[in-house]
Formats: sequence, structure tokens, C-alpha cells
Amino acid sequence: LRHAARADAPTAAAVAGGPRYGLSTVGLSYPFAAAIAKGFSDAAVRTGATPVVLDAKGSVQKQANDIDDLVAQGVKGIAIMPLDSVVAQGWVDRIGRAGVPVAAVAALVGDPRTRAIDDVYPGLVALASQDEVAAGEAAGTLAARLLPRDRPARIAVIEGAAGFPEVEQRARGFRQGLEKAGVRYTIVASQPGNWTAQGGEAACQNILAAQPDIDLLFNEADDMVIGCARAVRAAGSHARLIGVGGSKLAVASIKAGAVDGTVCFKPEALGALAFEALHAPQAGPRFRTYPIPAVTRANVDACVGQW
Amino acid sequence: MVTLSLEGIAKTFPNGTVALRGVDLVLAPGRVHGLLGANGAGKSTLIKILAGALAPTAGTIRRDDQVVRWSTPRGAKAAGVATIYQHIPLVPTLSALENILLDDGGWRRRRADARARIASLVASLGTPFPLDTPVGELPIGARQMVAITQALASGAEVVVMDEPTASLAGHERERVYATIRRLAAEGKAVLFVSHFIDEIMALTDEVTVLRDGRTVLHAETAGLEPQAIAAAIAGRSVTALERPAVARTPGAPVLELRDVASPGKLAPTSLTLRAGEILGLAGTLGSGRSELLHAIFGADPAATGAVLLDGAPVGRWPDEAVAAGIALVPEDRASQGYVPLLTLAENIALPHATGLLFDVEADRVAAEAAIERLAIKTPGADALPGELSGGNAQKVVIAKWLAPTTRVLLLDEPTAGIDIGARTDILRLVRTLADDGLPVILVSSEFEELLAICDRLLVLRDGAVIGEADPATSTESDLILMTGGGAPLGAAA
Amino acid sequence: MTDWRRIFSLREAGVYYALLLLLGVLAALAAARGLPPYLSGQNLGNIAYQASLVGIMGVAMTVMLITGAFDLSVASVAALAAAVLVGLAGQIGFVPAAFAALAVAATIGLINGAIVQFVGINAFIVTLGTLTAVRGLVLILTDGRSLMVEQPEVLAQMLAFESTRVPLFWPLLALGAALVVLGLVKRRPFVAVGGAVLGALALVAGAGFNVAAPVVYLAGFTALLWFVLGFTVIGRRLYAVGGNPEAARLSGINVHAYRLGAFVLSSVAAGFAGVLFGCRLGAINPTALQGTELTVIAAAILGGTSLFGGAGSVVKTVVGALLLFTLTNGFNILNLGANYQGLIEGVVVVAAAAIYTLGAERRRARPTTPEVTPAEVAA
Amino acid sequence: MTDWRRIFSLREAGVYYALLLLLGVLAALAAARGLPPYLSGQNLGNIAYQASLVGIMGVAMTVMLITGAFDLSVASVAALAAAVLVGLAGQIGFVPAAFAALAVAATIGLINGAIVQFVGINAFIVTLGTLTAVRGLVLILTDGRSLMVEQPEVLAQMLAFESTRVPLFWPLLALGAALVVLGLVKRRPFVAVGGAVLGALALVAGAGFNVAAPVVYLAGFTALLWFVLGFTVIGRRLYAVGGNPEAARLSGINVHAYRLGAFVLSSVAAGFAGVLFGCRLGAINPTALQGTELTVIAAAILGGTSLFGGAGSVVKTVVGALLLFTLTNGFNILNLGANYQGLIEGVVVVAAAAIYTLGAERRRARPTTPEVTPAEVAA
Ligand SMILES: Nc1ncnc2c1ncn2[C@@H]1O[C@H](COP(=O)(O)OP(=O)(O)OP(=O)(O)O)[C@@H](O)[C@H]1O
Ligand SMILES: Nc1ncnc2c1ncn2[C@@H]1O[C@H](COP(=O)(O)OP(=O)(O)OP(=O)(O)O)[C@@H](O)[C@H]1O
Ligand SMILES: [Mg+2]
Ligand SMILES: [Mg+2]
Repeated sequence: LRHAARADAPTAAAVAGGPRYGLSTVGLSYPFAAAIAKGFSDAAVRTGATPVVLDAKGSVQKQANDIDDLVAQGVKGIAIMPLDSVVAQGWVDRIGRAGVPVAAVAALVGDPRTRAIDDVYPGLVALASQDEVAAGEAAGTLAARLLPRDRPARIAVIEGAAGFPEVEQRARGFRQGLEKAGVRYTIVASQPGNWTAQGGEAACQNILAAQPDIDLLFNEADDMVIGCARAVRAAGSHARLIGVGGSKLAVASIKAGAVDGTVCFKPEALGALAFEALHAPQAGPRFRTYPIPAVTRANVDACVGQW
Repeated sequence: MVTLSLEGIAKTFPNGTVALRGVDLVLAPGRVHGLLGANGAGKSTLIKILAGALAPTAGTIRRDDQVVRWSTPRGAKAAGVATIYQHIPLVPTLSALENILLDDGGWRRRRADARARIASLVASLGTPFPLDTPVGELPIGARQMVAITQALASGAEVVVMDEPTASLAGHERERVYATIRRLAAEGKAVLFVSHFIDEIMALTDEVTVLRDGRTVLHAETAGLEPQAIAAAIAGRSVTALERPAVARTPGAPVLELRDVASPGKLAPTSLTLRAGEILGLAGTLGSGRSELLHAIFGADPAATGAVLLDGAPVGRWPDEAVAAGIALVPEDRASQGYVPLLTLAENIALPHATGLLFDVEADRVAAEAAIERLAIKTPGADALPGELSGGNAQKVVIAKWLAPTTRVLLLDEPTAGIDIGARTDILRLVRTLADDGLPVILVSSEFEELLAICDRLLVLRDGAVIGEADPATSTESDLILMTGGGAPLGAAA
Repeated sequence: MTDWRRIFSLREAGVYYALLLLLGVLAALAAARGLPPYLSGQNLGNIAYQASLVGIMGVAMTVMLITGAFDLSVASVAALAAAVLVGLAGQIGFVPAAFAALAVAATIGLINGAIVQFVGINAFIVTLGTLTAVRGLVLILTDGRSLMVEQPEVLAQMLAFESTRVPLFWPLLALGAALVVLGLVKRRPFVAVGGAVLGALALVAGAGFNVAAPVVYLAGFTALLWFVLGFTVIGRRLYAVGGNPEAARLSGINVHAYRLGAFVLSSVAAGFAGVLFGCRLGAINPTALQGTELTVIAAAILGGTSLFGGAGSVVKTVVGALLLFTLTNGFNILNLGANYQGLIEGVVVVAAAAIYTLGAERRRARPTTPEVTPAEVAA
Repeated sequence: MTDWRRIFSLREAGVYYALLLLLGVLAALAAARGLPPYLSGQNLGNIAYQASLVGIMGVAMTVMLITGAFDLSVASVAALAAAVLVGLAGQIGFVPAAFAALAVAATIGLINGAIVQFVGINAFIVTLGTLTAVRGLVLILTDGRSLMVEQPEVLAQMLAFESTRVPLFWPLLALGAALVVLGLVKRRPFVAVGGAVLGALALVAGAGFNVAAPVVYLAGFTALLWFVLGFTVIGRRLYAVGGNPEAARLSGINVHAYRLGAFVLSSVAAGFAGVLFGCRLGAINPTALQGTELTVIAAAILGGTSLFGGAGSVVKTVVGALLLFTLTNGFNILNLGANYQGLIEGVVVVAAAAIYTLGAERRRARPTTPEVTPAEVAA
């Protein structure tokens, strides 16, 4: 979740009056989270409510503090974009005991290894999220179209930083997608790019030095695919490049032909879904999501970068 | 009652320097043993071995008749040896009281009885200092007293003192002597290191003189002549510096101070210094002598007033003072004098920047000339100052300013810790420099020294110049009266 | 005998003034915006609770800094302890798991200290190395995933250990009164004023005032170390070891042992913080507490502890931690735009440090007055 | 006259040995696994490229540490410079925007230095404050989004500045030969051996060897500072300022000016690194380079620079940075599991530091006699 790109004025100024709704984000300097906050705030302001957006700065401990502060302030509902899904269970239970409705956004609450994405944690009024495994699968399906069929394809995975559940979820989905498409492949390298462009560039450079004949590099986030594209070009490799996220930069790179494809996330829409789930819990299902199409140069216009 | 005897102690440092080549020494109860030697003779090394701070390369230590071996200060302490080191190792952030009680046993930190005990000990020494001020804020003389008190407070059977009086003025020394005599009377064994032959004569029962790590003289003090000791130290006969027969005639005014002052430390002072004049500043600890030099040098940012060199005002920062040709040899060589990680040659070249690139060869040549001129005992020009003996490090600090660009020389206790031979050499050098027209201001707690080489003497007290003395007609006791010994250490008022 | 002016000077008490100033400003802003009273018992309790983990690590870090060493690995060690706790609690129960976590933490402190003291490598690079290595261990232990305690009864125990609320009104009042008396009797004005402030705090917070258990643990730990540093010979020796190791060695103090002890203390405190962290969430994620080491060191330095050893106060470190968390709490309460928080936080940190540094500057100009004058001794 | 044994001792050359050892081990492992040659020109060029930003900041940080100060804010300053560049380049063109970025960086260095020198606050807390405040400025400037340069021609200029590949075979060979001659003539054996290594490197890498521009910038910057520190009066004074500020001041050195200069240099170097960073992608996100400050300081300290001032070498800092990046490069090449990388990295960092510390240790005095116990004395 801590990948990069954009959002307009994530914390709309606190308009006095109107019911207050809290959003605890993982960190507003992460553009993806900032875009969710923007979607949340815009939706709140549209209904005359006051959004209170807190910035956990990437720290689980601070996020716990933020949630305590929100409860102490007596907001009408709390949306959590959890830094950690497992840990968030305790928060949801705690908020539930305080009698405040709570929704999760962008990541599920509960152990992601055992809980399916649409099996919403009992304490939540709703979960608004994309399905990370499905995103990986969409990338895998897209990759299958780009790979040679006459021999086992050689693939490298550029992971995010170690310790994030998305690392495993997206990789799992990616392999599922490839297998469903019946591709023969070997994953020759699987190395962290730490979610950043320079991390992706370094990892790709190094992997290409060891494995010059790679067919495809699957980057678990768009920032990394952009760095990776530079490494591929500099090494004179013909490896194909796929990312995840649908960031503005990635969309631009796909248009320019430097990157082959990505999976389109819409964080602002997600933020709005989360607010609606708190504001009108009865108006929809408990698991709320939106389509995440894989895009290539051919259909890139279907993806408007929101971050 | 313990007798400690050292037999055949030798020490070779890892860098190859042989500091001791087999020294024998006996410390007997009730006796004060004087240890002398030129700078670098090996006195401090011997003492560190005695104190367990260094391990000897060879030799044995006997406590009464038992051979003892210790390689840590703790071991020596446990055996009843208390030591005052030459480079006063105190904890700057702890108060004087706590430094004195540093190795005190028990578990309670603030014990009223311990405090009372130390307060009365301090009072009995007669040179009081603030007990609760952090040691880092005390002037060097007061720190010396803290170190002395620390050693005495431990109640050890053997007290070892490495130049305890180097930073003290005459009457303050007297009080230390009285304490040492009392210790001896109580049956303790005392080892006393000093460069002052007169105090060795007055205080000690027997004398050992080291030269180049060997014992060259060991005798009862009573049967010795001072000249014989001096000759043994220097390895040649040393003549004391005499006052010049005819009064020297200083030239044109060079340096002028107009109302130089520093709030709380120095009252407005005006004076004129002439070419070739040696101006002495006399005073007790904390009387403001160092402060006056710092104010002239621009090293005290709070100082006010004007300093003029040849009628032109000098900027009020040390770099401007140095650029104008004013040089300061500070009193605390380790913390103010040299950069420990630079070599001798680099330290000596430090104040002299001409152009962008430095010239390694020229610096080396200059350094070797200074080593020669000041007789610095060192393995070479690329030794580090920390590897030198205390007195030789002091000479390095003087050597920094012997370049022809120096127009005014400010010396703050330049002979502290310097052996008798070198002391006369340095004073002669100062006089030679003055004869060549260099004006000098000399601060020294050695009134004898001031009287011998100064053309004019100012007396400071409580941060103000209170009078002038004529060195030709004054005596040491006149100066002691004028400086008014007895003011508490570290007290401004 | 007691120099009141000095004790209440900016230099000595600067960080207290900075905290009071900040609380005052935030209370005024909250009132102006018509928000609920800022200085309520609940909010003050929240701040203390939020600062408790950093406070516990900061207090031990202060001891570390006093001895002249440095520990960057605390946050990783805390995460490791939490991982050990969460990983084991289900199988062996909460209390044994907590002890295992503390033992693991102590071992790492011992390794850090032994490398620094006996191999002689700089503490900065050693603990930077263990920061990375221990975080790696956490990743290996958790296999890069979040762990959680599944057994409800163990979880309940852990929650009880961490989340019990302790009523503080009467204890605080009693402690305040005791400190005032002690301070007046022993002529330690700071103690007396501290007592008065505690009492006032209790009255402001009201009779129902209670705080979460970690606040009480922090208070206890701080009081213990405050006593050890200020009133025992061990404390004096710790200061000596940091202020001038050579002097300490020459006085017969076992410098190695004290430094090693400080490393172990720092790691054990970090381990305890990790245990609290694990209990709080009943779970641990592999990136937990990443980067907290800088906050911990910042709290200590804001409290006036020297990076060069020999000086520092654990109580002021806690105040430094409270200052940092009051700031973020204030941002949350005032709903300040996230973009401006970083800028304001940085400026406030530097300003708070400036308060006492400027105070010190002004004092240095004044010559010290002697404590023992001949007259006094003679009298 | 020249003490060759000393110059090639572990203590003096430890970090070089550590790097060579690491390269050797990785090359052997890669060969054993049947991977393409590890010591190829391309791979070595990659390592140098990846280390270049940290190297540039580390070299300036070394000067900073030599003067006895400290700068935690470099990574934030670099991010700010990148944000200024990316934000302005579209409107005013690449070169003016780059100068604006450097000017902003220099201003922050000046502020840091002025607060540390004239208010007298500890450099650690000041730059921790500016770390936070400047990151806040980045957030304000970017408004929490990624910025990008939209104009293709400006983008092309930026890419050219950053990504041009510079053929290095002949220059390296020539430089190597020159250094060998210089070293032999001036009797500086290290220079001669360095020259030989450079020449050998060129031959190993082959005639087609080229590197990305940042490597050349790093090399140039390092060479410049190496010259200034080793051969000019300014350099000697920088060492003096850090080694004993009071003695330096009393020797007529303007300590304030040198320290301030070091702060500005550090910030400008960080700004330049930021410009290079911004040019890479023509874009910047608000969290860019977060946490890099510790890597930068680690590189300097691995290179043997003292945290207490007065000692350090820029060339060794670069080697320290290369060591750190060789390690990650090795992980990638060998495809080592992400979970194990942290543990290994931490251990290697400590081990590398141990190599030269142990070398130094051996030179120091060793107690020859066993410790005495009071019992022995009494007996
Ligand atoms: N740590 C050290 N490393 C190397 N050589 C040393 C060291 N300490 C002292 N020396 C050398 O040992 C010799 C004896 O030094 P020592 O300090 O014992 O002399 P000293 O008699 O006390 O002189 P001073 O009167 O100047 O204090 C000198 O040549 C000195 O340079
Ligand atoms: N670091 C310091 N902190 C506080 N006061 C100081 C400090 N250094 C000196 N003083 C005070 O300034 C006054 C002048 O001291 P100064 O050092 O100039 O005296 P002095 O005559 O040179 O004595 P000394 O022989 O100790 O150098 C004294 O009252 C002293 O206590
Ligand atoms: Mg000596
Ligand atoms: Mg003086």
C-alpha cells in the first residue's frame, strides 16, 4: 500500500459543524494513501460532514494512537486504512466496544493468509478494498499474453519491502494468473525493490546482470516498474515489464511504450466507497470493491491515474 | 605502614619508545621521596606503572616483602596506593565533591557524613574551592586541588603525586607542602614528582633522579646541593637565570590596550607594551591573568575594549589577532594547545597559513628546527603530541609561535611542568626573542621567574590590575603580599 | 545552600517550560476552536499512554548516553521481543513467553555491549548493524508475515497486562504530598515543585482519573532509575564512566562492566517495550516500530542528555518524550493539515532545544560562586 | 621514511580488504552457481551507479564528521532539492531549476550551521529537527502527490544529465598510470597501489567499459575533496577544527566559518544528489530517499571516519558505500531470500567494521601482566 503517487488536499480544512468522520491512514506522504484520503474527504464534504484525516506516518504504534485519539474525540464513524491487517483486528474490537461504527479501507482486517477478501471481519460495518490477489492474477493474465509460448518463460519478480502482506498476495495472484493461462514458466529471481523507483531500478539492474535472458519482470508496484524500465533499457534487454497500481507515471510510461502494462487501482474511488460505507451502512454490501482492469498500451485510456 | 619497592622496572611502549630501562625505587613509611628528571625522563611512566594504569615490560613491585602484580588501577588501589596523575583525570560533568568521592564504597551517593568529611579535609588543606561546581567549570588550579584532595581522601598508605604543584602559585604550594608533611608524620609513604628543586630540597627526605629511563642519582636530600640535582637532571651543569645586570631599554610602543574588559571576569584595563619589553603578570589562581591574555587575543567573545597594534586596531577574534601577529601560548596544553590527531609538524604549522597548499617538506624542516631549538624529546616530527611527555608537549605549543610572523607573544604559564634545564632554556629564549625586539607578556605562577626576566610587573587581583611592581627592587614576598594569597579558588569576588 | 535561581533556570528546567508552554498553547487553541477541554484527564492520560513505550526506551537510552555509548538497535530489539512473545505465548503461556522475550532482548544487549567493549568497534556502527540484523531476525521469525495470538485466554492475559486502567487520583495526590514534604525537608526545591505539579495534575484530572498500565510501568521504571542515578554510588559511577572513562578507570571503576550493563539495560527496556507493544496489539507485524530509535534518542536529547556522555536526567527524558507526543496529539486534536505537521514538528523540536541551550549560554557568562568559603568552614 | 607496513596494515586499509573480500566471495559464489561472471564491467558499473548518490552525500558527510559535526537532514534536503528541481524545471528550464535546487539546499545548510554554531544547540537535535521540517516542506511543495516534469524537451535534458554513459576504459587506464607515477615519485604508496588497482580494473572491465554519469560526478567530487583534505591548508584546518576546536580557535582558525562551511557543503552535496535523483525519473514523490541518512552515515563510519571528529578519509567513505551496495547487489545476483538479507547485511557490516578495528587493536598496548586481586596482595 505504501506506493507512490498523488492526491489533492488530502485533509480538507475542518469545516465547523456537520458530523465528524475519521479516517486513519497509513501515511499521507504515500501518494496512494493521500489519494484515498482525498476521495474520503471529498465524499464527506459533499454530504456536509467534516472529515478528520490522521496520518500514521507508516508507524503501527502511531496508528494505534491515532485511533485512540479519534475515539476520544467522539467522531461518528471511523475508517481505517490499516498498516497491518492482523493487528487491526484489535483496533476494530476496541472501537466496537466504544460503540463507534468502523470500516476498513484498502486492506482487509484479519489474517490475510486465512481470511478471504470478501469474508469481512465481523466487527466491521464494511470493507472497501481492491482484491490484491485478484490484482496479481490480472497482472499474470496480462503477462501470459506477452510471454513466449515455445519454451518455458524466464520471469523475475520485483517484490515490495519484506514484511508487507501484499508482497505475498500479489505474487500468489500473479502465479495463479499465469497457471490459469497455461503458461510454462520459471521464476528465476524474486528480489525486493522496497516499493521505490530507485530500489526497483537497482534490483532490475542486478538481476539482469545475473540473468541477461529474462523474458519478463513483474514489479509488484508501479514505482518500481518505472525504475525497472530504466534498467531494462540501459542493459539493452528485451524483457517485458508489468506493474501494479495504475499510477500517473506508469500510465504515462505505458503511453510512451516504456512499460507494457499495469493493473489499474482507483484510490479516490476507494476513499469515497469507505465514506459511503460509514455514512450509509445499509445502502450496500459489506464488501465493497470496484473493477481493477489490467491495461496495456491498447486500452490505457481506460485507466485514469489517480495517484 | 607499608614499604613499596620497585625493582628493575622497564617499559617499552608499543611504538618502540623505551621510557624506562630498569629503575629501582623504595617508598618507605614516613618518608617523602622526591622523583626528578628532565621532560621525558620517564617519571610519569613510572608512576603509571606504580598506579596500575600501565603494565611494565619488566621488573617487580614488592609490597613489604610480598611480590605484587597489578595491571589495573583497581589492583593498586586495593593495595593502598593512591595516585595524582600529571594530566589530572577528573570527570568534568561531576561536581568537585563527587570527583573526590569517585571510588568511594557503599551504595549511597549523597552521604552527609562523607560531605562533612571532605569539607573538613578541604578546609584543612587551606585552599578551598567550591564543592558543588562541576569540575569542568573550575580553573585548572582548582582542578589540581580537587585531584590532590581525591588522593588524600582515600586514606591510602602510599601517596604518589605527579607534579601536583605545577599549576599552583607559591603560597598555595605551601599549603600542599604542609599536607604532605602531615601525611609523612602519619607514617605514610609519599612519592613526589616535581621540577622545582627548591621544593624538593625543602620537602623530601630522599631524592631519585631519572635520565633517559635510568636512575642517575639516588641520595638523601640532606646531603645534596641543588646544583648537583640540577646537573643530574640535565646531564650538564645548569646555571640559574640571573637578572640582567643593566636594565634593558624597551623600544617604541607596539601594543596598546584601551579599556579591555570582560564582564564579571576582568575590570577595564589599559596598558602599553613596547618593543622588546617583557611584561609580567602576577596574581593568584583565578585572579584574571589568563582572562586578560584571552581578552587581548580576542579569544573571549564577551570581552570589550580596543587592542591596537602599531596604532592600528586589531579585530576581536583570534583569527584576526593571529593574522595581525599576536600569539598566545595557552595554559592548558592538552585541551587548548594542540590537536591530538595531528603530528608535531602539522601542529606546529597550524597557525601559519600561507597560500592554499601546504608544503610537507617545509613544515617538516620548520618542525625539526623547532625540535632542535627547544630540545623537544620526540621520536620525530611526525610523532603525535599525545605520545610525548607532558613537558615536551608544552614545548610543542610554544614551538607553534616561533615563526618570524609573530609580533607580540602572550605566554600563559609557559614553564608549567617543564624541567629545570629546559625552563632556563625557555626563559633564555624568551629573553632572546625580546632582545630581537619582540614584546612579550608573561603569566607565571613562578614569581622568581617573573622577577628574573621581566622588565615590568603588573599585579592582578580579582580580575583587576591593582598595581605595578618593579622587578629590580621587588622580592618574592612583596609579590605574595600584593597578590593577596588566600582568596578562594575559582572565586571571582 | 540550595541555589534556587540555578535550579529553576532555563538551562536546568528548560524542557519543563517547553512542555508547559506547548500544553498551554494547545489548550488555548482548542478552546478557541470550541473543542472539548484539551487538558482533560482523558486526553492527558492518552498523551502519557502514547508516550509510554518511547519513554521506557528513552529512559534506558538516557542511561546509555550517560555512560557515553549509543544504541540504535532498540526499536529492532523491541520488535524482536514482541515477535518472540507473540510467537511463543500461544504455546507456553503469557508469562513464560514474556520472560523469553526479555531474555532474548538481554542477549542482544550483551552481544552489542561485548562487541563494542571487547572488539572495540564504534557503538554507532555496531548498533546500526544489529538494527539491521535483528530486524532480519524478526523477518525470519515471522516469515515476513504478521503473527497473532490465537488463544483467547492468553490474549486476555496479555490485554490485562497492557490495558488495565489504573486509578491514579488518590495515589497521585498522596505521592504529590509526599514529594512536597520530602522536598521541603531535604531542601530539594525541584522535588517539592514536582510534587506540587503532580498534586495539581490530579486535581485537574479529577477524582475519576485513571491511566493505562504502561503509564504506571513507565513511571515506576523512571522512578527506579532516577533513584539509582541520583542517590546511589552506581549512579555516580555511571556518570563518571561517561564523563571521563579514563578518570573512571584510574579510580578503579570497572568501566567495561558499567558499559556492558548499560547495553543490557537498554535492550531489556526495549524488550519490555516490545512486550507491551505485543500485548497491546496481541499481534506483531514484521515492520513494527521501524524508525522509532530516532524518536527515542530525540526524547533523550530534548531532555538535555549529552551525546558525549556524563550528563543527563531520566525524568527530563520522559518530559522530552511527552513533548514529542503532545505535539502529535495536538495535531490530531486540532485536525491540522498533514502537510504542515512535519514543518511545525521540526521547528518546535529545534525551538524546545533552543530554550535550554540559550539558558545555558547565559549562565556560562556568570562566574561560579564558591560553595565552601573559609569563613563558612571556620564557622 | 614511509612506513609501508603501517600503510597496508588492517587498520589503515581494512575497508579496502573488506570490499575485496566481499567481491571475491560473491564472485566465487556466482561462479559456483554457474551465473555470468560477477566481476564484469557491467556489474561493477552497476554497483558504482547504485552507490553514487549515497557516495556523494557520504563524501560530504565525511567532511562534516571530520569537523566534529553531524548532519541527519541530508536525505530530506536531497528530496527537497529534487522537488524544487522537478517543480520548477518545467517553467524555467533545467539548468536554472537545478541552480535553484542547489541554492535552496545551501540555504538549509546555512540555517543548520547557524543554529548549531551560533545558538549552540547540539547538531544531532538540530538536524533531526530539520530532517522533519524539511520533509514537511517537501510535503507542502508536492502537496502529498508525486510531481513530474511534463515537458519532453526538459525531460530529455534531465535524462542526458543523469543517464549519459561515459566511456571509461582509456581515462581509467591513463589515470591509473598517472597515479602510479605520482605515487612512486612522491613516495605515497597508497596512491601508487590505488593507481594500479584502477588500471587493473580498466583491464578487467574491458575496452568497452562505460559507466553512468553519476559515477563520474562521484569520482570527480571525491577526487576534489581528497585533494582539498590531503593537500591544502583548508584540509588541514578542517582536521584541526574537529580534532580539538579550542586549540584550533586559539591557533587563529575561524572555527565557526569552517563548521558553517561543512554544513553548507553537506547540504549542497545532498542537493546535488537530489538533482541527480530528480533527473532519473523526471519525477519525485514525497517519501523519496526517506531513511537514507543512516546509510550515508554508515558508509562514512564503515570507511573509518570518527564520530568524534578529527579523522576520516573521503576515499574510504566511497569504499564504505560501495561495500554496502555490493552487498545488496550480491543478494540480487544470488537471488537470496528477502527475509534473510537483513540478518546477513547486519552481520557483514559489523564484520567489516571489525576488520579494521581489530587491526588497530593489535597496534595498541596489551597488558602483559595478569590482573592482581586484593587477595593476592594480602597474601
Ligand atoms: N602513550 C605513549 N606512547 C608512546 N610513548 C610514550 C607514551 N607516553 C609517554 N611516552 C614516552 O615515554 C617517555 C617518558 O615519558 P614520561 O611521560 O614518563 O616523562 P616524564 O618524565 O613524566 O616527563 P615530564 O616531566 O615532561 O612529564 C617519553 O619519551 C615519552 O615520549
Ligand atoms: N570555565 C570557567 N567557568 C566559570 N568561571 C571561570 C572559568 N574559567 C575561569 N573562570 C573564572 O574567571 C576568573 C578569572 O580566571 P583566570 O583563569 O583568568 O584566572 P588566572 O589568574 O589566569 O588563574 P589561573 O591560574 O587559574 O589560570 C576566575 O574567577 C575564575 O574562577
Ligand atoms: Mg610527566
Ligand atoms: Mg591562568
